[in-house]
Amino acid sequence: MAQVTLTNVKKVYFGGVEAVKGVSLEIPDGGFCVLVGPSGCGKSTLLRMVAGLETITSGDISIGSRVVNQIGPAERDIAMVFQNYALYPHMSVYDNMAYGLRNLGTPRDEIDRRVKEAARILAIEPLLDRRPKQLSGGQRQRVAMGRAIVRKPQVFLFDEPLSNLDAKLRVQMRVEIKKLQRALGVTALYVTHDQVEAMTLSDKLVVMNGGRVEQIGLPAEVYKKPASKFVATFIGSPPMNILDGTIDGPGIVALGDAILEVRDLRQDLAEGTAVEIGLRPEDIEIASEGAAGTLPFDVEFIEELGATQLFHGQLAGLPFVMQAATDTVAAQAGRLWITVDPDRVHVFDKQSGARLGRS
Amino acid sequence: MAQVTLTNVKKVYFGGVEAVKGVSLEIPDGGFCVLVGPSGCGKSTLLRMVAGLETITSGDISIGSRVVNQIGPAERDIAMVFQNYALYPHMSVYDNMAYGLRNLGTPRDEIDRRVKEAARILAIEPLLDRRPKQLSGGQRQRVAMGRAIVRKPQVFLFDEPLSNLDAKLRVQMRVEIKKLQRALGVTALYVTHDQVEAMTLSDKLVVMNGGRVEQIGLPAEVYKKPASKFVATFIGSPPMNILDGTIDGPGIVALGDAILEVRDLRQDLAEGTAVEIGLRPEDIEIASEGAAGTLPFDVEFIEELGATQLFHGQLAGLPFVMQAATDTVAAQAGRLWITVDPDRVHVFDKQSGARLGRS
Amino acid sequence: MMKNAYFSGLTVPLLLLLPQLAITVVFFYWPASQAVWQSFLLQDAFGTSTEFVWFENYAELFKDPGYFKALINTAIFSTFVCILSLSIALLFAVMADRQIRGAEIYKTLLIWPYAVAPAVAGVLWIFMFDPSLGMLARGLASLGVNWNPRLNGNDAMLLVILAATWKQISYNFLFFLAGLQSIPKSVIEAAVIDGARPWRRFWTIVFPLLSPTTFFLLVVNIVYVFFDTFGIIDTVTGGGPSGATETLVYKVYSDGKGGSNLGGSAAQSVVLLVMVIAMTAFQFRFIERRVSY
Amino acid sequence: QTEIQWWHALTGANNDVVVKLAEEFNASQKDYKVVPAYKGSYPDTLNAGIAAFRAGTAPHILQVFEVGTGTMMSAKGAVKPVHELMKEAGEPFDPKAYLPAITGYYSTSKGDMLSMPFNSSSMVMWYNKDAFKKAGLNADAPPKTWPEVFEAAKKLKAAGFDKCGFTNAWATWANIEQFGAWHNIPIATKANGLEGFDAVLNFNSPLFVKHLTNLVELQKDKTYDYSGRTNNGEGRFTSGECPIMLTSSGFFGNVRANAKFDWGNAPMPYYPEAAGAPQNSIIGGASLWVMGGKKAEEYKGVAKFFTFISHIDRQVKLHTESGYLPITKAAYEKVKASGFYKDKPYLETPILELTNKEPTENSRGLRFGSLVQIRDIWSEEIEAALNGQKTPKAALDAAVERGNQMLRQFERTASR
Amino acid sequence: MVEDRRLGDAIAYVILTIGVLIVAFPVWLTFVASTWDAATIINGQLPLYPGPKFFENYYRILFIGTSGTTREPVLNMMLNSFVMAMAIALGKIFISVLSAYAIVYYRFPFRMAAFWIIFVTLMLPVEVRIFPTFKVVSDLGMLDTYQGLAVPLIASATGTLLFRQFFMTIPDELLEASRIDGAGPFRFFKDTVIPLSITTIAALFVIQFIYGWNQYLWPLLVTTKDSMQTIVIAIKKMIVTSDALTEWQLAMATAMLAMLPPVLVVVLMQRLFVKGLVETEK
Ligand SMILES: Nc1ncnc2c1ncn2[C@@H]1O[C@H](COP(=O)(O)OP(=O)(O)OP(=O)(O)O)[C@@H](O)[C@H]1O
Ligand SMILES: Nc1ncnc2c1ncn2[C@@H]1O[C@H](COP(=O)(O)OP(=O)(O)OP(=O)(O)O)[C@@H](O)[C@H]1O
Ligand SMILES: [Mg+2]
Ligand SMILES: [Mg+2]
Repeated sequence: MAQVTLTNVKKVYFGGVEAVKGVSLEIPDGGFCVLVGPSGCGKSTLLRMVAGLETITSGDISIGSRVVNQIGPAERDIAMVFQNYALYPHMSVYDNMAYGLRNLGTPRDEIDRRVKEAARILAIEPLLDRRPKQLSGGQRQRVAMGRAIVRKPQVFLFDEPLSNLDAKLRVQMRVEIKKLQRALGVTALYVTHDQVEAMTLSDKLVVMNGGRVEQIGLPAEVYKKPASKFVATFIGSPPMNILDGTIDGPGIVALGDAILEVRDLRQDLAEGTAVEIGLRPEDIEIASEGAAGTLPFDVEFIEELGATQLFHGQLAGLPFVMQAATDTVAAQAGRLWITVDPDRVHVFDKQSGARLGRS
Repeated sequence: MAQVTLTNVKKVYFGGVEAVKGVSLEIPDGGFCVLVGPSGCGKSTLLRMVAGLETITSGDISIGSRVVNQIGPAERDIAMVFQNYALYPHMSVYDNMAYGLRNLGTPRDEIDRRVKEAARILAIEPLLDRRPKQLSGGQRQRVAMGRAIVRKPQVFLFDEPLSNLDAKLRVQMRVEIKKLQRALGVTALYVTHDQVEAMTLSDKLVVMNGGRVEQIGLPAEVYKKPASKFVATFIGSPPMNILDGTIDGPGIVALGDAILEVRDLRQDLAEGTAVEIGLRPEDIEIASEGAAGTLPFDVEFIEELGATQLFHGQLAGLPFVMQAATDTVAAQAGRLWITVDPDRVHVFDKQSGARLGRS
Repeated sequence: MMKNAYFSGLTVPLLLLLPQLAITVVFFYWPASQAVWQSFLLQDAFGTSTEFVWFENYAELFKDPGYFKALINTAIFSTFVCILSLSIALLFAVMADRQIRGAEIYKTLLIWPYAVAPAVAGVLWIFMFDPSLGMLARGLASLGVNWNPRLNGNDAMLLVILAATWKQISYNFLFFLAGLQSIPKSVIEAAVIDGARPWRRFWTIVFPLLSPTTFFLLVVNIVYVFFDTFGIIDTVTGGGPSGATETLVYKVYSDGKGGSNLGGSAAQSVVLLVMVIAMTAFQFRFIERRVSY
Repeated sequence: QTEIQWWHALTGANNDVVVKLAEEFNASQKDYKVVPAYKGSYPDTLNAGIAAFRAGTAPHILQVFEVGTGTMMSAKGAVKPVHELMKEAGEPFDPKAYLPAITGYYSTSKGDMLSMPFNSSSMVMWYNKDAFKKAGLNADAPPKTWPEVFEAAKKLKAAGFDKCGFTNAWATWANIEQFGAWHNIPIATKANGLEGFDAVLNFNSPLFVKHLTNLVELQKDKTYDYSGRTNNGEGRFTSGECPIMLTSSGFFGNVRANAKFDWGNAPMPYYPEAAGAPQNSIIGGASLWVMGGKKAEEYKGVAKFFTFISHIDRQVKLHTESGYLPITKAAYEKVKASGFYKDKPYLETPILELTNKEPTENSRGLRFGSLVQIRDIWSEEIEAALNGQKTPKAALDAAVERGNQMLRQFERTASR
Repeated sequence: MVEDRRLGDAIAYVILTIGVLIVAFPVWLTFVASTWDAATIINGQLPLYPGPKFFENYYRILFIGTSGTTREPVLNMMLNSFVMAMAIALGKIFISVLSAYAIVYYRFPFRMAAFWIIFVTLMLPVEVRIFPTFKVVSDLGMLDTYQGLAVPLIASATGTLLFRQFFMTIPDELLEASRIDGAGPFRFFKDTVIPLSITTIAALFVIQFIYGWNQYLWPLLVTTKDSMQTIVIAIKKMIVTSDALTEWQLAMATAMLAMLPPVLVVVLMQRLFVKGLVETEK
């Protein structure tokens, strides 16, 4: 077990692509850090540099107290779970797990003990003789985990380990991974572009965009105080509604005719500054018509999700979505008047997208 | 436009696999019927029989007023959208859409008119000259839709049309499909194993399992009154919690020491009958400790989803999940006392899994 | 073209390449350069007298009507063998691709001629169609067909074309079958729903989608008829009658045979080498970015 | 023990003969061992020998068919002339003991024997006596001249042999080489090349043209039917399809084994208007060449072996068993005296042809370099005439012209 | 599909049956010929059914040899053919798997040069450079040896190319997983690349075995001893005749025997062979 530290790490690929543009990050011993971001933002590149599969263009990576920049993957004391699992198709499950240990020259009975133990933990004991082809997606996932566990590494690296599974299995495996990591107390670095995974798994959530870090924080923090419009719309589903507004005074934004109070807003903004206002669908409340600070929302159609309903429509000429528990709001198209808790209004700079909060 | 009627339709495959075991179903003209169920339950088989791609072993399928059992796919006046889109890779988008019309010998300018119109509706006009390879997943999806539209069929058939798209696009296309079907007023039969799609799209939701229909109804109905334990756990995410209980009187079930009131329960059950009790995670409410009808829930860990939180733990020795809006319940492990609205308690037969509701 | 994951180092890869490079250099480049050298020489059969004649052999070659005849023969021969073997194989493959009982057995029965040596295939065919021995030749004669591959160049050409086609069908069949099986079923079904009847479906969907396979096979078949049919021609006609079935490769061999015209033969090899390198470059491009959708 | 490699092209019973000869020789002494190896057809064998020589792995003895003679003798250093070999080895050797009609073909103009005649044959006309009877022809008096042959063939054709009245194997041997000698007209200048490599082909003369014209004419209704460049078509005779066939006298074994009818042979036909026809035929078959660059010890063994095969009793046996001609005068006389030919007159026919008259410039033999390839050219042109692509005259002109080209090229490369 | 399949299926049966007949007829005839005597064949009276001489002919050809041409028993030639074919197949697999590994999994200077040097040999078969190649082989003293028969025929790029194509389809992640598991280039090759290439190896084996077995011109030149002959050239030698009867029945029996092993290899390894070819994309 060890902490992982990245200091101003950069990666320029051979062709000149700058995939990672200077990332500093510290994952405490036993911490679970999730990298999330859109496709191509450099998540895998970063992870692979930690694994030693890509060279580091500049900056330092250390695992424990060792700077590992020049150390080969096998010596870094890490284990990695790949998106497509990368199981050796020609080896049995047992051999898949044992392979790394064999390469280290671990004694036979020690290997056997460790493989069996990992298999027990993962409940894949009956599968040990099978080939990867004979396994379901979830089982393969477990084997890939098993391969990582047996080596007793200091750090687990995951590159979208669940994205090949169907929705149900994904939920289940997500919980398992988290439990396992807790139980083993291993430091974990986990890449995903699924924000639900990111939210649920992480102690430390890193949102990346275009090779840079947009925000690092606890998941709840990131959700509640997204540092930028990018983060705000990336995290949360259905995504945050974004509307055009202007500053109308300290802690006040105007949204067309209506006026909204905002708790977290910089004080030094000139009145009339154009801004973007973010409202999460689930933060919308129904108000009585025409009350102060209410907005008119024209509902076009409703999606039934079981526990909740999604109201799709227009607000101030822009598409707008509201989420409400089933039966709390009459499910019919037409105009609704809504309001939002000032604590839950987010304001972003129109140009840079940065959050205009009190800092 | 036409209604589609299936009367006791069965399918036995060549090797003897009984894929569909007698399904009767009526889709009203302009209705949107979704078939949902686990993999291998016979959804695709049923759809393909409607399309004419599989022969019908027994039973009748009629489209409009015609029994179509012996009619070839081309004459059934249907259009189908495949999971992998099945676009003709060697033809331009335009030709993909025009192909069916050309086969019918439609005049050139009529074809042109209809293709252009469909392209306009789907906003793919700039893509008409491209090959499928040069399109993104979402664009391909639209072209597949376009190919279906130009033929002006009576029935649209969809076989998991969105499952190759990423989560974001899936949501977006789902809304588009629904809008389009409404606008064209075409009858639709839609296969998916994604329950969110199933809930949001359907006027009529058909839950299948092992070649049989488990329940047919409005989506809200299916959600609120699942006809069986299978439906109850299949629809809803996170899935409904299932606990062991016994009948303790009319409208009363015992769950270990605690006692729950149930609104919808058959009256004729002997006291002491073993049953299964279903509680949806989002229906759980926090009660004060030890109050009547409260259950002790040992929370082990919490998943943060942003708007809501999932509390994972044990209840009466079985895994149990509760969902609550963020901040409404203190997010910490430990014992909680919970209760459930008697309207929202589901009771199922221990053997057959059938709902034991008043009928 | 390149893997993203790789090893580095110089000694190890060179050692790995060594056996192949050594064999290639010794048994390919060295003899090939000898052939080039030889093409500038005039030598007697036994190599006891040698004269350096610059490009005379090439000049002779391009003056030789027999060479152009061989060129034309090669063109005719390749065209027919390619078209015939490809189309027949495609027909069989389409039929065997149907889900019919016994398809597997038919497949096996159709692929094994791949294993027959060209020279043996030639013997089989000459045995059938030799005017004096051949059962089928006699059959033709009794039908009043004037069949005489010994004298009639067209008959002889037909005979070698048939033998070469026979030999190649199975190979093409194999790849067409694989090609057909790799066409997504749903695309065919989409066409069915789009109202395309089988014949039209074949020409508008199946055949175009097979074009990568067809193109690949075309290249392979051209190489086959250029070179691998040597044994067939040698056993069936020996290039005759009056050179009617002499192809480029056969001419290289027969001119060099007995040392009678080694220089000319070598010059032909060199010309052929140039043609083949052109084809190789073509093939290379093709393999890198195949005609695919 | 010194091994002596002997590459040959003999098949069937003759192949047995070769093997037996080697065995007998090996058994007769202890110093040398002759190892025969069958290398395929004559051209294949020559080809293999040349390739092997170039690679420095030539056999000691190479059997080369008569058309390869020019090629072989041009290569000084590549071959060891037999007369030299015998002299150096000190073996008794008298060139006069051999039949001149045979050795003439394999000797220099000065009479030095270059290779050892081995299996010799000539061309004769084989005919089907049963067929003759069926067609109302006299089976004991076969046609002598070409016009008579044509007549007979027409009758045979009428009698049911409608696919082939008469034919020949070895297209050029029959229609050019033997034809020239038998009619005493030249194929080329310089005594058909015997007197130098600068010979010029000239067989596009009227009689050749006339003959080819006749064949082309008769080919049209199959009174004549072409049977290929080699002897692949010989089955047409044994099967009864073609009642008359000109081919090698060596065909004998095959006929004896497979013809299910009464048969005989006769000298080749001739055109009576040709002055001096019939002259004499020339030989076919092959001789044994000794390859150059071997050790003296090995040559000694080869010489011993040659002496061994020239022995009179061995020659008698070879002749009577294989049907090939005896190569020494003594052997011929001995067989004749034994009355052997009374029973088997067909074995004497070729000898009678060969010795019919004293050879002239035009009938001593022929010697062209690259004759193997030249023959292919000639065949091509004959084929072109027969299938109507060219007139007979044009075909022969082309054959002469293309042949001369080959000769000139050969002349340039031949070491003199 | 709800389409009338009966007509289509019937046509398919008819066409496939015709196909099988076309493919099989010459071989049937060959087999028939191998069971009669020479005179029946030479006189053109061969019937369509097998004759009485099956055992006699095959016994003779296998254990005694023809009397009039190649006197070696065919069994011995089959052994030669087998050794040659195996040497070519295994040798080719050996050198090409190594070189393809170097080209695909290493980056080093001259990589492209090496690739092209090998690639150019792709389509120039031995027939075209046969005389100089013969010279080289004899200079190396390899006439009449198995090396001489096999090695020059190995010098082409087909195998390298096939393996290269296949290696390109091996996911990069496997190499990465191996590296994390502490496997170097050699281990990765031995533990992962080779086991994964089994079908490709099998396909190449079939192709090369057949190629080797069927060689014709080359063995004709490089073998001078009867004891080194291969079966295919024996057939050619058997059907030429100089003044003697062609023993067609024996030649045809030899042809049958010459077809047997490669056909068996194809039929028995059909699955692997087809899979290997298709997987690696030709
Ligand atoms: N080997 C490489 N050579 C050159 N560019 C590369 C290489 N690998 C990745 N890139 C580029 O680097 C950038 C970041 O890639 P990376 O794989 O890290 O993204 P990612 O965040 O993991 O995306 P995804 O979610 O799609 O996996 C991309 O622009 C990509 O095209
Ligand atoms: N052509 C076929 N021949 C034999 N059995 C088949 C065939 N197609 C499907 N089956 C079987 O029929 C059953 C139903 O298959 P079907 O494809 O209808 O399932 P599905 O509900 O669409 O599943 P999925 O969600 O995985 O697409 C399965 O057991 C399947 O194995
Ligand atoms: Mg990635
Ligand atoms: Mg399905």
